[in-house]
Amino acid sequence: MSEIVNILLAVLYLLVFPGFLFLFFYGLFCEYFDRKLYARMQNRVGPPLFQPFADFVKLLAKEDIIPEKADKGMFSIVPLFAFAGVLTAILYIPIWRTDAVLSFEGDLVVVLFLLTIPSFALFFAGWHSTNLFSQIGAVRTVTQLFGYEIPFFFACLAPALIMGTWSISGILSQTVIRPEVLILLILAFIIAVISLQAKLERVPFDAPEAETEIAGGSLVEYTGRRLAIFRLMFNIKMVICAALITALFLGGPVLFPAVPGPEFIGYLLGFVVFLLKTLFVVFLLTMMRTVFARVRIDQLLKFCYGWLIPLSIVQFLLLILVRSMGWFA
Amino acid sequence: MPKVTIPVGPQHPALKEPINFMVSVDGETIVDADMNLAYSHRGIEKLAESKTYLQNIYLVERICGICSHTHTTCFVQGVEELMGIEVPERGLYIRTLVAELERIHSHLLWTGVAGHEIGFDTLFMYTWRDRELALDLLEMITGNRVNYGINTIGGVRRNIKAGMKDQILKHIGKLEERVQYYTDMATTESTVLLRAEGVGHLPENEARKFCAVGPTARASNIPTDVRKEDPYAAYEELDFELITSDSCDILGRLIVRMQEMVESCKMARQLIENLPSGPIRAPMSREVPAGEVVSRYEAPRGECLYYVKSNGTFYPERLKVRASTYANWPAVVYSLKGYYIADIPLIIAAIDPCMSCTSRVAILDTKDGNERKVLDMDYLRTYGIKWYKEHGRGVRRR
Amino acid sequence: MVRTIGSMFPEAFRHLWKKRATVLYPFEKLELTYRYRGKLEFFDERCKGCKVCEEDCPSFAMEIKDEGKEQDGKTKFRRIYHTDRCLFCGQCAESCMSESIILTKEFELAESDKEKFTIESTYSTEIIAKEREVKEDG
Amino acid sequence: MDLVKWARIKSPWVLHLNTGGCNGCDIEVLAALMPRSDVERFGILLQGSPRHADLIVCQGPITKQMRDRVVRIYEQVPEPKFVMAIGSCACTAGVFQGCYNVLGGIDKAIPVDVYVPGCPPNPAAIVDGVMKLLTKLKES
Repeated sequence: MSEIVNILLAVLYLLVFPGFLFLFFYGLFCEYFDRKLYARMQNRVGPPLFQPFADFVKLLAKEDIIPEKADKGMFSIVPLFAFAGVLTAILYIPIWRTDAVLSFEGDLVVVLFLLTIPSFALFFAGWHSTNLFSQIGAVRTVTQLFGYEIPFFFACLAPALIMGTWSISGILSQTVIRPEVLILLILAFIIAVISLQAKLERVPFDAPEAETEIAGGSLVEYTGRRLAIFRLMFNIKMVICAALITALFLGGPVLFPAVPGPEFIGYLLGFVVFLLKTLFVVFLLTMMRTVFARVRIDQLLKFCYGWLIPLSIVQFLLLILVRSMGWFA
Repeated sequence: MPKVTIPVGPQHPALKEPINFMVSVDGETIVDADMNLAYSHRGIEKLAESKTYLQNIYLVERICGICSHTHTTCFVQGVEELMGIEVPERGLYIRTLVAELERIHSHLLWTGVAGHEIGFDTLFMYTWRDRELALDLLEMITGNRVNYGINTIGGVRRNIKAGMKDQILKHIGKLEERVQYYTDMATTESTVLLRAEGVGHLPENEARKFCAVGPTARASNIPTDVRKEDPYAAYEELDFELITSDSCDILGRLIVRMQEMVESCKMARQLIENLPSGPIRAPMSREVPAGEVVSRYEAPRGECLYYVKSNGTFYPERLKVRASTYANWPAVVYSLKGYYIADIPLIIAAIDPCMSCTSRVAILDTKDGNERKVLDMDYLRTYGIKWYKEHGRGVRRR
Repeated sequence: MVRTIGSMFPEAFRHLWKKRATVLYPFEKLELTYRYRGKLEFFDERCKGCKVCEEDCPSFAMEIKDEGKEQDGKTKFRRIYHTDRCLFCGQCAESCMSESIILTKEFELAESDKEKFTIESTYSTEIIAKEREVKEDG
Repeated sequence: MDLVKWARIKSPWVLHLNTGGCNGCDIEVLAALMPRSDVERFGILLQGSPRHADLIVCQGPITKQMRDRVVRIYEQVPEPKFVMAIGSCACTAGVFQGCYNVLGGIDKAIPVDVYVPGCPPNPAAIVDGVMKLLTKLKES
């Protein structure tokens, strides 16, 4: 009996909450939030609330074209591959309480790994489209990957270092005990947000899909439902990355100071706090998109290796110093 | 990556108009560039021969939508010289005012487009929003936002009413403030500087060799400006400075354009404050005495040149247009080499290209795309003559 | 040279609370200046049949056809106006000797049926030749 | 009204295509995307690739050299697709009627759904054209 309940619960987690259905709507909402803020900062009105949903439905209903020269198998399987990758990652991130649906020691590495899948999917998508622009985009995607991934990993592993655990839920429960540690992680937070912008391939780090240079990069040949899945994947990736950063650096669904009350209200409150914190991260990402110009791919690499990586090493050294002095035992 | 050739255009998000660049790249670096013009070759010069001078004002206005006042003024000036008409002072002032407002709107447009090419959409949105101020003024004075249709042979068609002056001064003040803000912003923002500084380098001697004109030449430290060298309209009575920059790159072109906008605002203010009274146009006949004339005009993009030949009828015998962008193309191809793929749109945009002005040659693609045949000026001319013989002029000759 | 990062930040942030610059056009009225050149309107009763408008039109938007004499000595005319060819330059209104053409401010001319662009009218008038004159202001 | 139709009306993505005209209509189409009339409130986004577009916005008369390209771009756009002709040139070749290298309006090469006359049409007129196209779509 309890096994069946467990299986049903797992299906529920995977498909409804916090899995597919929640991510679908929250991802679309985040796109709306991003676009609306972007428009407001440009003194415009911006899209209506249902806009991302309308885009998604419309794309599903459009004609599906596979270019004659493209590798048909790869071309069609890659979007699903990327989509499945990001969807799995949510299960390890705490959303309404300090522990996630699934967790084990080292799930942080698994999540970080799952979040790199879309970049590779994008590379394959671009490469197998056999369009010149998409191939340039594909090569740039991978080039950029080597730039931002190292500082992003470093920044995300910094909390793990200071908390002494490699599980996201573990880090979060440690944070609840000692919230003052987060002050030490401000530098890592900034690095994580900047490299996240590069990971999501948005301005100023959108060289792989630069609209005015290579006409949209890897996705130039994609139409219809495959494009819809890719776009949804980007939105969900943004949500999950924001959630990860929230969990690692902002205390996830925990409200400081904690409000006493029944468990149910605590969960609900935690969920609301989680939403607000992720929206704050999305707001930071939108702000960056608004006020910067695109940098070239070589300048991006220079920036990552010249600034972000040294800074994240400085952060590491600081944390090691703090730990060895025994201030946080 | 091996050496590949990237086609940029004719439909490309960076280019709002049809043109095709075949850029050979080695990895991300450009080694060579080739250019196919004339996707928008229409045959205007030939068509002009079958339209009256009055109709031709509206035809040449539509050579280019951004610098439409340039083309009409340049044409009309030439015809006026042929006819020996003295344009009333007030007409010249209004003509100059519209020209300077056009320069402001064109440069703001360029700033926005350059921002768009480097992914800085916010700058794009802000500059185009503020450009609406200039367009509002133009709509108020002339009745249309683009293709103003204010010039006519012998003067201008619309007067400036007393009530308009305040609003013009008000909007000019606002524009000045905004231009100052963009200058400060664009010349200090690191992400812009990263993309603009040292990119598209065009040294002075090369710019002279390629006969660059306008802001492109002035950013390479060549002090050339028709408004100073050969003053037309009301420029002789205006006090303004010739802006040059010695940085020879895209940043220099940006700064030159920004400073020019400030100068234009200054000029517009002078024009409004010293607007003489009197008629705005001189009476004119429809017949133009035989003769030929060359007319020069400083467009927002550089020197524009018209040659008009008349044989004493209602119709011009020959009309030749050398638009400013045409003079700048060789400089673009030169300054593309050695930079990155990412710089292509910006370097092309830096001369403020206007493809519709430049189409002189048509390149015929065969169906399989392997063979190219260049149709040059002579071919097009004979082709045009043959075409008109077959199809008729389309205009009733009187 | 001074270098800053994100120098547009304050401006962009301020705009979050600023009033939008957008005119919600189909739902809000658009302000047009009084000189705005829109669709042409004809006062056929004033027309003197000189056909200057047809001659001066740069884009063949106006066709005026002579359809023979009527009993009372007036000439019958058929005027065909092609909105889709018109440049809205206003040269016809300027050239017109009898002020039978004016430019309205109507600009919402989009149609999906091309035939709706052709506006025809027939009228009869006496032909009176008149000298061309230069008009001051439009 | 079914969901798909609703979505189509609410999210027309635009491909900007100059087929050989002057710049006037181009900049007015872009001006329609700008803060003053901001067509993103109707869900309109400017797309770079023909593969992503629903609505081709053409400006200018069709020149001889551009015709094959226009047809090719039209074929690249996935179904359902719509074409808007912006400006008098795109409707009938306008002032360029009789140029030896001009074939005529856009409808000489590809089918057109909505014509927006004007030289150039005001951004508001372009918005009006889009609204008329969407209304037509709604009623079909």
